[in-house]
Amino acid sequence: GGSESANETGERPIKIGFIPLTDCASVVMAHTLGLYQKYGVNVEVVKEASWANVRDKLLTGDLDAAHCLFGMPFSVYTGVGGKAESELKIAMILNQNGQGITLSSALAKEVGYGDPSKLKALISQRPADKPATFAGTFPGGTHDIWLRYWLAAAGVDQNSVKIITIPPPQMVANMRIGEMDGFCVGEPWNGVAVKEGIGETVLTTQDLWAGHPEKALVVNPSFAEKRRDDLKKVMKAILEASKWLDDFNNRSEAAKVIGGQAYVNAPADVIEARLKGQYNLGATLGERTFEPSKSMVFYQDGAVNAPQRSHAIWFMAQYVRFGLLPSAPDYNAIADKLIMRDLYAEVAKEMSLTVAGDDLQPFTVTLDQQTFDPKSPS
Amino acid sequence: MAPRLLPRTTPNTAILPMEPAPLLEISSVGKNYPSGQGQINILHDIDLTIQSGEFISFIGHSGCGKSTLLNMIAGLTSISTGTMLFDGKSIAAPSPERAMVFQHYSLLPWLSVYQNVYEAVDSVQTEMSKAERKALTNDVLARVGLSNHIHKKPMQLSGGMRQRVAIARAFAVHPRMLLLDEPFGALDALTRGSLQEELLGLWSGDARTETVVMVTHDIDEAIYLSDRIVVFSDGPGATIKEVITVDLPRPRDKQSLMNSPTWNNLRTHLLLSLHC
Amino acid sequence: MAPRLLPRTTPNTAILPMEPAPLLEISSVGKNYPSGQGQINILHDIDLTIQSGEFISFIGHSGCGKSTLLNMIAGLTSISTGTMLFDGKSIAAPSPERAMVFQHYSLLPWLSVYQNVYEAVDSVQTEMSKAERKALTNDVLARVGLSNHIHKKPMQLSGGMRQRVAIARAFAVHPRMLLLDEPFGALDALTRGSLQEELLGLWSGDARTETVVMVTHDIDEAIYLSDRIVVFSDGPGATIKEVITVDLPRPRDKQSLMNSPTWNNLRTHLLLSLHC
Amino acid sequence: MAQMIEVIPRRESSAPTFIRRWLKAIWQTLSPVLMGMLILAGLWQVAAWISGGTLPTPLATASTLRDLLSDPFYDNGPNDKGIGIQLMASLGRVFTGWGIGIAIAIPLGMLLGSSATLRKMLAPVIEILRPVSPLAWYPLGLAVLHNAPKAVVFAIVITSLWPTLVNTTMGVQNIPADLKAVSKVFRFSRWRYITKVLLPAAFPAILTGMRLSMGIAWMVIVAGEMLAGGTGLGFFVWDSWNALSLERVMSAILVIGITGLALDRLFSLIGQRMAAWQEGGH
Amino acid sequence: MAQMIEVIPRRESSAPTFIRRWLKAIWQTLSPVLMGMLILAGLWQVAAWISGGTLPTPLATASTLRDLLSDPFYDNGPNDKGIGIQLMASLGRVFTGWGIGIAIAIPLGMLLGSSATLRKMLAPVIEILRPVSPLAWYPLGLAVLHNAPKAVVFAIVITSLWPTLVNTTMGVQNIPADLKAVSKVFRFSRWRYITKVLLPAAFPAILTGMRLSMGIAWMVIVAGEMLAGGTGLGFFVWDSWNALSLERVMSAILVIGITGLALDRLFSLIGQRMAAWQEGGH
Ligand SMILES: Nc1ncnc2c1ncn2[C@@H]1O[C@H](COP(=O)(O)OP(=O)(O)OP(=O)(O)O)[C@@H](O)[C@H]1O
Ligand SMILES: Nc1ncnc2c1ncn2[C@@H]1O[C@H](COP(=O)(O)OP(=O)(O)OP(=O)(O)O)[C@@H](O)[C@H]1O
Ligand SMILES: O=[N+]([O-])[O-]
Ligand SMILES: [Mg+2]
Ligand SMILES: [Mg+2]
Repeated sequence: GGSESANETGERPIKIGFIPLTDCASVVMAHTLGLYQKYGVNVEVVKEASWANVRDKLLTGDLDAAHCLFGMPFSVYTGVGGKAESELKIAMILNQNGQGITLSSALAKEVGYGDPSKLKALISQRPADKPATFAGTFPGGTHDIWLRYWLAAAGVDQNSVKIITIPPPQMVANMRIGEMDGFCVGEPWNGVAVKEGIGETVLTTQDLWAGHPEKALVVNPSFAEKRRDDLKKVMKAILEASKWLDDFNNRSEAAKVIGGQAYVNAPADVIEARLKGQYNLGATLGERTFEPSKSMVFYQDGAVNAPQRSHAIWFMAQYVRFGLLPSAPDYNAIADKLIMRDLYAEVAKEMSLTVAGDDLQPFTVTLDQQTFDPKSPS
Repeated sequence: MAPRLLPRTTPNTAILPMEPAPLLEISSVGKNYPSGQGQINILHDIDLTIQSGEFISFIGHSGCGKSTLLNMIAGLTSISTGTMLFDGKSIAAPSPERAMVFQHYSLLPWLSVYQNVYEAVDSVQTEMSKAERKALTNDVLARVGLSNHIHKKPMQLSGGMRQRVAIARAFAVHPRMLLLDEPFGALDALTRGSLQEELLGLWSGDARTETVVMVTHDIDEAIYLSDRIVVFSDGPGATIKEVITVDLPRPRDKQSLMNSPTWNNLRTHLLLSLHC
Repeated sequence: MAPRLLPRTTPNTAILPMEPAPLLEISSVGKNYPSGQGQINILHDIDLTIQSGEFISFIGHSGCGKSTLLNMIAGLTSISTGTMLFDGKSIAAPSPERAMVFQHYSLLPWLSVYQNVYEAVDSVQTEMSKAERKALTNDVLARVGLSNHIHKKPMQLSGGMRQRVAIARAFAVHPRMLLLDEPFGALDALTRGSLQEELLGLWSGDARTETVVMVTHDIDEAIYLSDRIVVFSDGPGATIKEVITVDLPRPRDKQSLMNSPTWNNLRTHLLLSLHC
Repeated sequence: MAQMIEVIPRRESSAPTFIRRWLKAIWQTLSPVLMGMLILAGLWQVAAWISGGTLPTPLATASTLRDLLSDPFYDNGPNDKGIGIQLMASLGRVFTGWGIGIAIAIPLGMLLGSSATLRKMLAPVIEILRPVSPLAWYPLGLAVLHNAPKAVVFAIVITSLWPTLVNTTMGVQNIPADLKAVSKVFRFSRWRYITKVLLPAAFPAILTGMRLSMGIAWMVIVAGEMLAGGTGLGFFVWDSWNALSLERVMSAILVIGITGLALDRLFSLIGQRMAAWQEGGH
Repeated sequence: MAQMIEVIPRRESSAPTFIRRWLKAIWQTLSPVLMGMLILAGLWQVAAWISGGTLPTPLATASTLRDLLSDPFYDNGPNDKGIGIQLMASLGRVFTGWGIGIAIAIPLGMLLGSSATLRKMLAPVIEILRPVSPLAWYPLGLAVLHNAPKAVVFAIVITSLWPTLVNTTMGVQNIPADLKAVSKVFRFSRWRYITKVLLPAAFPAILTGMRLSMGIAWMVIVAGEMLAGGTGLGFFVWDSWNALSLERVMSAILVIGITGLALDRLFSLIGQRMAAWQEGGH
């Protein structure tokens, strides 16, 4: 009935893109639970082929909004993953946690879970013409940074390994053929790799940085400006879906829906297990269970969803640290420009949610226990 | 076989030396083709005057430049040196006044026999009404005996029938001079004979197309049809070796001519001329 | 021009009716080609006996099946009905015993003149030493006057020279019967004449290749060369209309023959026979 | 010259014999094709064995394909549509891209075919652009057109137009000199020359070019849709591969292949019709 | 029959005039090409304007390309290699895939060309497989070969072999009937027939097929390397697209195009040499 509603409102349906990943759940469930309709917007959720394509479609307006890597708007704006100064704006955060680093079975067995310290020795023996290869999902995106952060923590020189970009759903196929030593990607693709027996998860991102921002609702700026009210309705619908998803009793149903042909198109049991915090890390690494607040979270009474400038600054600081940017950008200006804090505040107020103050306080990253001070990022 | 429209009363005889305005006047004409850093000379010092009403044949060994000279007369090939005047005017471009019949018929295979002729008529006979053009097309096709085949495509015809279409097309534009490049070369000896007759019939039956220039390889054909035979020296770098006048009265009868001493003398002369 | 190896002492004369073993015996042969749901008959009721030493021509209108019959003799085309015996044995496949010369020369363009002949010699003359094969190749090429051109590619030769190579190749495999399908059809009249002479020279100069069967369109050529002329009725569904014996003594002189009454009678007879 | 062809009917004509013959004729036509298919299936089965179960067997694929084809036009929202709908989407793009491509290629080819100077000018440009992959054109198309579906069509246009361009050029260039001479001698107008000589003479070459272009367009669509996402067989392949569902990939390959074959046959047929028409057959 | 060709030397031959003529000749050859390039650059500049700065201008691309080519073989670790190294990697794959493809296609084409039954059997199979995109073959290659570079080569093999196969078949099928008759009459052995008749006769068609196959292989490499990741120009394009560095995409397109052009010219040259040789020119 998309076109009918379009006629009623006189506007074309709002197109929200997603990539087949477990954390598209809030965007998708808002649709299947009828929440967009409930808030009076006509939304079409459409599957996309790669993050590069999501970026381009958001920039051209083919997509109004998308389930998108939190890092992408900053990566694009600073020219790491796009044409510098192209604006993509963040309306809200969609989820925290729920990504992972999976290594090939041979390597994972040696490295073990959590502590990457053995990695350096293992990959330093590689011949120069066949360096260790790891895949992220988009330059300067979240996985690219999780991966680099993890390598740095292991003492591995970024330039001694090969870091390539592969669309998330392609990770498993590329790992199977032994061309790749590991990848960092969102669920369920880590879980699928384990299930297929071709890799083991050596780190979940909640153990890298508990409560890290992951996907955001990223919007085309002119859409955000011209149809601000509709965007707010979309955000409200997603917030309601997020609340529904945070109830573990609903996650089986969510796994079944998003596991279907139309969305993630992956085995529902794999999606469900990791969505509920029950991780089969692999044949040698065994099982690990995360408490609800340390698994993939979508809401937490709105604590998840408010975009934080401090997180934006952290990402851009990592670009500088890892040499993706030659010099420090104007952290605060960019964070202010790309994060629509006022919009989220309005929505939160109308939904009676409290917005945690974005006060640029220092915070600590779990993996290496380093503290980051957003006020002095360098 | 084909109806004679305007029977020619006086048979064409040999050259009339002092005739005032020749139809075609070729003076010191030469042709070079670029080749590497220089040029290859194909023809040089060609001098030939053709009077209105003559039937001229070009004969010579392969590659000597017969087609080249014919194409220059047609305006399809430029001349390198000398002058070539048709009806007193320099030849600059092809014209229906000098209609051409090619060895391989050059019919448009996707058009019917009728259309092949009609397109030429429609293009050239601009002063006629549509009905006149149609009538003319049907008329020339009737004159070559193809009335029953006008809706066929060229591929459905024998070689001889195709060449009849090409000849009909050429006559249909009422050229003042008809140029034929080995028109019967691809036909078998039997078909060849009957087409020679038909060509003579058309030529003598049409006052508008008085003059014919034909390239041939066949000595008998040249003698039977021509008023004068232009013999080329061997190419490349050829020129006119001699021009032979065929002093046989018209209409000519092949069967009886073959036993005439003139015929045999001409034949022997040509054979010798071409053999060394 | 070419050296005669084994001069033929007795001129070939007409049929010897009671000769014991004919070289080729064609009895009630017919040929059909499949077409739609049925078959089209091309040739039927062909009866012809060829003696060793004869020079036979096939003449008839285009499409009557001359090439078809020649190809059946060569073993390149199967016969539909009847029997065809060569030297008493049924013809099943092509053989160098019945070497063929095609209208379009059929030389391998990527091989030199020498190689074109040598490949055939090398393939057929298995009992010879390598040196003998080379000598044979050079010898036949010398006999057609091509000694100075043996390293050229066919494309560099004139049509007449190409056909000389094809004839040399055929003679080089020492066939008992030489088959020629309009061998001079693509050549101009002048080249044609000299090749006819050369063919006669080779034929009468080589005792091994005694018998020749040739397809032609040219009445004069047929009379000049043949002992007997096989005239075909019009196709499709053709058969042999008549077999004409050419009762002219050999060696024949073209120039003088043309004035002989026998020649003229034969010519007129053939013209009439072919015209209706 | 009347052609009297004596047709000899086959001897028997009783009904059962006729039917038997007819069946035999069908069998003789089909059996090589069936044999070919069997060989293919055999090779495929061997490959499936070699792959140790990763590659689906022909039977497994057949069953998937049957499922897909049993309800080809279902529509469960934008991300879950029947294979028939995907096929339609792809066909739509292919025809649009191909159509625009030939609309550019034929007139341009006619110009190139008529002018040696133009040919000299553009030959290197054409030769450089021709081998470029659709995957490289897509981002550029997106940059200029600001629209993903248009960018896919753009990639199809620019990768598929070359064979038509080259063939049209060649066809026009190779118009027999004597047909050109005829149009000059009989003073054909430009229009008469184009419609009565140039186009019919170059038509077979142009048609072949169009056919080759269609083949390329059809080959490019998968790449294009894979990059652009959304709908179509290309995205279906991509999505099935993401889900590691190789039966679906194989099924899609078969659908793509058979559709490609059908399109190709269509062109052959048109070509034959035209040839027959030129020779006066129909 | 001796061919005495009278060559008329051009009149003047003083040195400066000669040089002037020579320069003029070069200019006459090059200027159309330059004109063509200028037209292309002009169109490109217009497209860049239309795109509003998204598409890089020719000048910006030229500068990027100059940088890339100034040090084509640098190697700053696994993530940063010169474009020359990428080009070598792609060329290696293209030649491997193409080589395997023609090694299959030529003998198979010879068989198909010689047997109408085989042709009937395999024609539908070939027609179905031909239009399938390299991107659809890649996952299947992976499933069977369990190795990404091999899968890329497999995709190249199976998408690029068709033109050679089709052309070889056609070339062998179209060997003039009288050349076949000659080999029968003179009892050529199978080997003599293949080496002296079949192969030389079919050679021009085979060469054209090989050339077309090379074009396709070169078109496929980008898609293959993009999926396989790692090295090569395809990966370079994908990586540059991810970073939305369109100057680099354009530069890669030019490098791909020019290399493709060079390969194509190589084949033309071979073809011309062979033709000249057949006609006894060299
Ligand atoms: N466009 C051209 N460029 C260079 N040389 C040419 C060209 N056209 C013809 N020639 C050469 O000019 C010479 C004469 O050719 P032409 O066709 O006029 O001979 P011809 O007497 O008609 O021969 P034929 O009897 O074989 O038709 C030949 O050597 C031919 O190779
Ligand atoms: N393979 C074939 N299939 C069907 N019909 C054929 C085949 N080969 C020849 N024909 C037909 O057989 C008839 C005789 O052909 P053939 O070539 O023997 O004639 P011909 O007397 O040699 O003619 P020409 O003088 O033109 O060479 C023709 O009508 C021809 O169309
Ligand atoms: O992009 N991923 O979330 O893998
Ligand atoms: Mg000529
Ligand atoms: Mg014949």
